[in-house]
Amino acid sequence: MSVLTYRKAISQALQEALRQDDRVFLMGEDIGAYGGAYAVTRGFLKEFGEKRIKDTPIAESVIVGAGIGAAMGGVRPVVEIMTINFSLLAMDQIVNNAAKLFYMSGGQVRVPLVIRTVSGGGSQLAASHSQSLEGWFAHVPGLKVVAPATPYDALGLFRTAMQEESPTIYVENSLLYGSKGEVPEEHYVVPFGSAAVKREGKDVTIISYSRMLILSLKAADTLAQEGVEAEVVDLRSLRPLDTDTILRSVEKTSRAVMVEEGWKTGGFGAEIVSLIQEKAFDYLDAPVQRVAGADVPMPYSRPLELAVMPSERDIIAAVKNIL
Amino acid sequence: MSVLTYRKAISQALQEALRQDDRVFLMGEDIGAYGGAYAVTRGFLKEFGEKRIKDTPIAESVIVGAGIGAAMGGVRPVVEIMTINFSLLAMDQIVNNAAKLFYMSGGQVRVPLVIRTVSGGGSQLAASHSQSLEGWFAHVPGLKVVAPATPYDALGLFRTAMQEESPTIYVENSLLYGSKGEVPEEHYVVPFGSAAVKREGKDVTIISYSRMLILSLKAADTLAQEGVEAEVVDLRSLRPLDTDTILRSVEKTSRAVMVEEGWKTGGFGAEIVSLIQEKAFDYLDAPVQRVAGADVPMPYSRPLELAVMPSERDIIAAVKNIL
Amino acid sequence: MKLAEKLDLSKEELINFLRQMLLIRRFEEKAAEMYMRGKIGGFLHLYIGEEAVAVGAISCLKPEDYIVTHYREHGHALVRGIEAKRIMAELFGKATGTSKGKGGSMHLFDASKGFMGGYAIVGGMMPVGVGLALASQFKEEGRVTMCFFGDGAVNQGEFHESLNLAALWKLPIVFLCENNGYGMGTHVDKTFSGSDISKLAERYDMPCCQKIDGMDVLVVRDEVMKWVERARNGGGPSFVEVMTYRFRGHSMADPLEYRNKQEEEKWKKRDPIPLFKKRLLAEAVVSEEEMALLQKEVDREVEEAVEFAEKSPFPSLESVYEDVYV
Amino acid sequence: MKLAEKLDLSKEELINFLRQMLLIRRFEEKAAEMYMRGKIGGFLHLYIGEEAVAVGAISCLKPEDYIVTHYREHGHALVRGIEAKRIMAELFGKATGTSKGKGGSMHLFDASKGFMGGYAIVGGMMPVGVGLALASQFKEEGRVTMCFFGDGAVNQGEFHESLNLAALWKLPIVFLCENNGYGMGTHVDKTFSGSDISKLAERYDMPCCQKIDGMDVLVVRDEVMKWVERARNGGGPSFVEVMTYRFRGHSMADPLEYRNKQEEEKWKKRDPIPLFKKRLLAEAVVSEEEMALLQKEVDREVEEAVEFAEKSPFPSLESVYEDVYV
Ligand SMILES: Cc1ncc(C[n+]2csc(CCOP(=O)(O)OP(=O)(O)O)c2C)c(N)n1
Ligand SMILES: Cc1ncc(C[n+]2csc(CCOP(=O)(O)OP(=O)(O)O)c2C)c(N)n1
Ligand SMILES: [Mg+2]
Ligand SMILES: [Mg+2]
Repeated sequence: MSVLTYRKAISQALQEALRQDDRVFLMGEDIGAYGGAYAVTRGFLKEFGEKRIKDTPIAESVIVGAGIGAAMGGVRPVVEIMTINFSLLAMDQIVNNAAKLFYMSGGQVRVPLVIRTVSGGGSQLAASHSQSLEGWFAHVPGLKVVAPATPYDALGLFRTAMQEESPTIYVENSLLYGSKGEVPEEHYVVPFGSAAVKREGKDVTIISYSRMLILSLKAADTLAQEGVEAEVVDLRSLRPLDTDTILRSVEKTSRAVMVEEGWKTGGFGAEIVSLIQEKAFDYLDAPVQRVAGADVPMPYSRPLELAVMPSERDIIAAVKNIL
Repeated sequence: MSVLTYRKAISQALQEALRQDDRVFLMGEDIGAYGGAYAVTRGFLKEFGEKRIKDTPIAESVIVGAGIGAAMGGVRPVVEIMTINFSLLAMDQIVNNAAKLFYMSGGQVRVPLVIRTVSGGGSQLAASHSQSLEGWFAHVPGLKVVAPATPYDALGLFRTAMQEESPTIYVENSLLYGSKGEVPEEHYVVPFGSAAVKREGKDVTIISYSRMLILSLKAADTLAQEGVEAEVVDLRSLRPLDTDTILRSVEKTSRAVMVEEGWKTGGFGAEIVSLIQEKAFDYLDAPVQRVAGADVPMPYSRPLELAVMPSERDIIAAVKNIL
Repeated sequence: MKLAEKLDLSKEELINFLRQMLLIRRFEEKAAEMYMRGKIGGFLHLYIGEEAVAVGAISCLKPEDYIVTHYREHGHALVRGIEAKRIMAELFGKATGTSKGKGGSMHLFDASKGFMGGYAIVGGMMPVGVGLALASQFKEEGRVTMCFFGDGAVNQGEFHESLNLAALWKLPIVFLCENNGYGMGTHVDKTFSGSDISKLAERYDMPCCQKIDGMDVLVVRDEVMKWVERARNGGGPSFVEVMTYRFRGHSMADPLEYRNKQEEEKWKKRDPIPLFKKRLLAEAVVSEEEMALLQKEVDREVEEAVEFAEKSPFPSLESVYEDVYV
Repeated sequence: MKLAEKLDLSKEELINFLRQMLLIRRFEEKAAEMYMRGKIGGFLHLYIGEEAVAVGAISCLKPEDYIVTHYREHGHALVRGIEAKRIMAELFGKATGTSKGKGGSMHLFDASKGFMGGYAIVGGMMPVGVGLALASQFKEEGRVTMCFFGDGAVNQGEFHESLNLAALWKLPIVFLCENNGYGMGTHVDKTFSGSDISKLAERYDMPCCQKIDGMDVLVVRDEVMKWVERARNGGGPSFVEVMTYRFRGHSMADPLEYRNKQEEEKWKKRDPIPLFKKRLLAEAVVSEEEMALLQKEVDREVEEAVEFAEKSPFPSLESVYEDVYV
C-alpha cells in the first residue's frame, strides 16, 4: 500500500498506460508544455515526447472527433477535455459518433476511446464553468461513464477504461485532486458496472458518486454519532449501472437518499430514484430522497455558491426527513 | 372552430407572429427557398421577404448564437434547428449562453429567443437522426421547454413563447405534422407550466407529451374497452413543469405510468417518476411505471425501429402491470 | 486519348471507370424505384450526376487507405468495391446489409475495405477523418484518408477545426469538397461568403487546387492523384474542390422548387456518363457493342442486388440489442 | 505628435488614454493582491501588458455601440466606463457588483453601456456578437459591435461560423483578435496552422489589416477607427489582429513554465504605458507632475474601489433564485 493523491493516482494510471502500450497517446489542450490545467500531466511531455503528448488547439469538436477516428484506426487515444463544460462543444462527436459508430456499422467499427474530463463546481468559477453534466452521457447508449471518488478507484477504473473497446467518459473532480487514499502496489482493477458499499449501515442507504460520495461519507459519520447507521453506496460507474448493489442495500435499509451535485430537475439521480421505486417498491418505508444542486445557474459569489451546492448538512437533513 | 393540421397550426402561429410584430424574424437552414425541411415555412419567403426569412449556412452554433445576440439586441428571432439532433452542435450556445446570460449578468441581459426544433424517431432515419433530447434542455435552469401534441396546443404554446422574455425551446414532432385537430378562430393562449388532463379516468394516470401523448390516448381508448379508465395527462411543458396537475391525478388514481419516446435510462421520465414518489408516496398503490425507448441507438431497419420505439401495446402492458 | 495516356491508365481501367459510373447510375435509379415502392425507408439521397467524382477520386486510393464520407454515399461505397447487393440489402433494412440493417442508406460501412462510413451529420465525418489520418501517421502506415463532404459542410465549425488540425500536424488526408452548388435547397452563394471555397484552405498553409471539373472522370483522377501521392509521401493534407451537380433532388422528398430548369439542363448536357462514353468511343477504347454489353452486365448486377435484398431476411428482433457495446 | 494629430485627438483625449491605461494596470495589480488575500475567488485573468488594445480600440466606439469580449475583460470594462468600484465589488462577489455577485471576473456586464459581457467559453462570444450586429442591421440602428477574442479562439469552429455569417450578411461588426502569443500555456504556433491569422479573414471576403502593434495605443486607435467607421457606414465586418503580450500568467494559477525570460523581457521593454508616457512627455502633452497627479488619482480610485467592495454586503441567499427567468 502507498498513499497517493487522487491527482497522482490518475497521473500514475496515465503513465502506466503510456508505458505499457505504445499505441497509447494523450491529446488535449495544455496537457504538454503547460502540464495540464490541473497538473495531472505535468512532466509528461518531457518523458514521453510530442508524439505521445499532443497539445491541441482549443477546438473541442475536432479533439474528440480526431480521438474517435484515431481509435477507429487502431491506436489508443486518451483525450482530455479540460472540463466537462467544454464537452458541450464536442457533444455531436461524442453522442452521434463515439456512441453510435459501433451500432451504425453493424458491429464493424470499434471506438476504444477514453475521454478524461473534470466535472463539478465549488471553486467559484461561476455558471459556465461549474456544471456536472456526466448524467447526460450516462443517458446515451453506446457510452460508458465512470466517476471515481477515491485514488484507489481512480487508478482501478482507469485501468479498466484502457482495456475497454467501447468509448468511455472518465469523469474527474477538481476538488478531489488533493485528496489522499491508499492504493495497493500490486496490480488491481476496478471493473465497470460495479458499485461499492463504502460504509455499511442498516438504517438508510445513501447513494452517490465522485465528490458527493466523500460528503456522503462525512454525513454518515456525523449521523453515526447520533446513532443512525447509514450505508453509503458509491456508484463509481454511472453506465453501466450496478443496480444489484443499490437494490441489495435498499432492501436491507428500506430507505434511500440519492446525492448528486448537478441540478436536481432531470438529473441522473432521478434515474436512481426511479429504479429503486420500480424494483424495490415493496421494501421502501419512505420516499427516496434526492439531494442535489439547486436548479439555478451556478453563481460566482462564495456564499451563494455554497448555498447552491449540496452540503453535508443537506444530506443529513434528507436522511432525517425519512427516518 | 376550424380544423387544422399540426403543421398548419405552427405555420399560422409563425405568420401571426411575423405579422403582429415587425421585430420578429425567422432564421434557419432551408426555411426560405426550400420552404422548410418539413414544409412549415413554405411560401414565407415570398410573403415576408429575405429580411425576415433568413436562410442560413449549415452552422448550428452560429445560428443559435446569432439568435441569442439578436434577442439581446432587442429583436425577436425565431430560430429553427432543423432537428433536435443537430442541436448537439449548438449545445454550448444553448446551455452556456442562452440559458445563463440573464443570471450571469445579474438580470441585465434578456434573451427572448425561441428555438423551434423537431424531435423523435419513427421515420427510419437511424441513430443520428431519431433522438429525443428535449429532456436535456428541461434539465437546464434558464431554459423553458414546451412540446405540443396537438394543433391547439401548438398554436397556443407558440403564442406564449413569443411573449416570453426567457429563451424557449419549442419542440415539434415530425410524425405529427399531418395530424389534425380543432383550433378556435378567436384568440387564446396555452400558458407554459400548465399540463392538461386530456382524458379523465380513475384507475390509472398515464403521463406523456408530444407524439407519445397521442399513443397514450389510443392506449386509453383500448383500455376503456376492457373496462380500465385511464386518465391521460399531457405535460405540454417540460420546464416549467406543472407538478400540481400530475399529483392531483395520481392522488386520485394511485397508479401512474410515464410514457416518453427517448431512451429510458436517465430520461426525463425519471424526473416525473421521482417527483411522484417524492410527493405522492403514500397515495401510490404500485410502483410508477416507465414506458420509454429501448436503450440502444435507433436502428434503421423498420422492424427493428418499431421494436425499439414505445408502442400502444407497451403502454397497455405497463398499465396492466400495475392494475 | 491524351489525358488517359498521361495518366497512364490501361484500357481495363478506363472500362472499369465507365462500368462504375454505369453501376452507380443504375443502382440509384433502381433504389429510387424501390423507395417509391416502399421497400426503402428513411432518407434516400441520390448521387446521380456526380458519379465521376467518386470514380475518379477513389481510383487514386490503395486498398489499405481510408474513406469517410457523407450520407450521399452509395457511389463511394460501390466504387470502393462493396457489393451492390449488400448495399441494396442495407437500404432494404435487411440482415445481409452492410450494417446488418442498422445503418441504412446514410450509414454505409465496410471496415474491411477501409470504408469507415457515411455520416449523416453535415461535417461530422471531418474530425473522424482527421483522426484516421492521425492513426496512420502515428503508426507510420502510409495510409491515406480521403474525406468527402459537400459544399454545405464548408460553413460548419468542424470544417475549420479539421483543416487546421490536419495542416498543423501534417496529416495524410485529402479533403474533397463535392460542390454541387446547393446544400439542400440553399445555393452556395447564400451560405458561403468567400468567392472561392478552395481558397479557404490556403490559409492553413494547405495546398489546394483550382475548382476542378467534376463531370470529367479523368480530370478528377488526374488532380486527386497528385494530392493522394503527396499525402502518402508525408507531404501532409490537401484540399480539392470538385464542381459537380446532382441531377435529382436533395432527397426523395425534395420538390426541387429552388432551382431552375435552365441550370439543370446546362449541367445535364455535361452528364459525366455520355461525356466519358463519347470520349471512349472517339478514341476507340470501347465499341458501342461493348458498351451495351457493359450496361447489360450492370443492369443484371443491380437486378440481382434487388433480388438479394428482397429475399434476405429482416434482422432478428434480438439483434436490436447487439452492437451497442463491444 | 504626428500620429495623434493625424488622428485628430485632443489633449484631453490623449490624457484620458493614459489615465485609462494607468487605471487598468493599477486595478489589476490590486485585484491580484486581493486574490492572494482570498478576497477574490475563481479564476482571475490579468490584462496587464495589453492595456493599449482595449484603450485604443474602445475609444473608437460610440456610447450606443456593443462590446462582447472574453474572460480577460477588466480592461475592456473599465475603458467602457463601468465604475472600478462596481467591477471590484463583482470580483469580491458582492451585491453591489456589476452582476450582483453572480458573474465574477469572467462575466462582467453593463447592458446600459452596451457592454454585453465577458464570456468564459473560448469563442463563445463570437456568435453572440454576430447576433448583436444582426439586431443593429435589422433595426437599422447604425450600432457597431466590437467583438474581442484571443489567438486561442481562432481555432474554434465558432470563429469560422461567425466570420462567415458576418461577412455573408455584411453585418456591422469588428472582430478584434488580441494575439498575445499564447492560449493558456500553448504557443500560437502550436495551435494555428497558417502563417498569419489575419489572412484567414480575407477568405470570407472580409477586409483585414496586417498584424498591428498592440503596444502603441495610437496605432490601435488609428487602425481600428477605420474599421469601426466602415461598419457604421454599412461596409460590413472586418478583422483586426493586434499583437500584444500578457505580462502575467494566464490566470493566477499559472506557473509560467512554458515561456522564457528573454521573450518576456523583450515585450516588457515595449510596455504600453511607459511607451505612451514617453511620447506624451516628448511632445509636451503632459508634464511629469501631471502624470504623477494622474497616477495618484488612479491609485485613489482603485483604493476606493477596494474599500467599496470590501464594505459592500454579500448578496442575500434568496437572490440565488432570482434572475433565472425574467
Ligand atoms: C448538422 C446538420 N445540420 C443539418 C442537417 C440537415 N441536412 C442534411 S443534408 C443537408 C445539406 C448538405 O449539403 P451539402 O453539404 O452541400 O451536401 P449535398 O447534400 O449537396 O451533397 C442538410 C442541411 C444535417 N444532416 N446535419
Ligand atoms: C471552449 C473552451 N475550452 C477551453 C477553455 C479553457 N481556457 C480558458 S482560457 C484558454 C486559453 C485562451 O487563449 P486565448 O484565446 O489566446 O486568450 P488569452 O487567454 O490569451 O487572452 C483556455 C484553453 C475554455 N474556457 N473554453
Ligand atoms: Mg451540396
Ligand atoms: Mg492568447
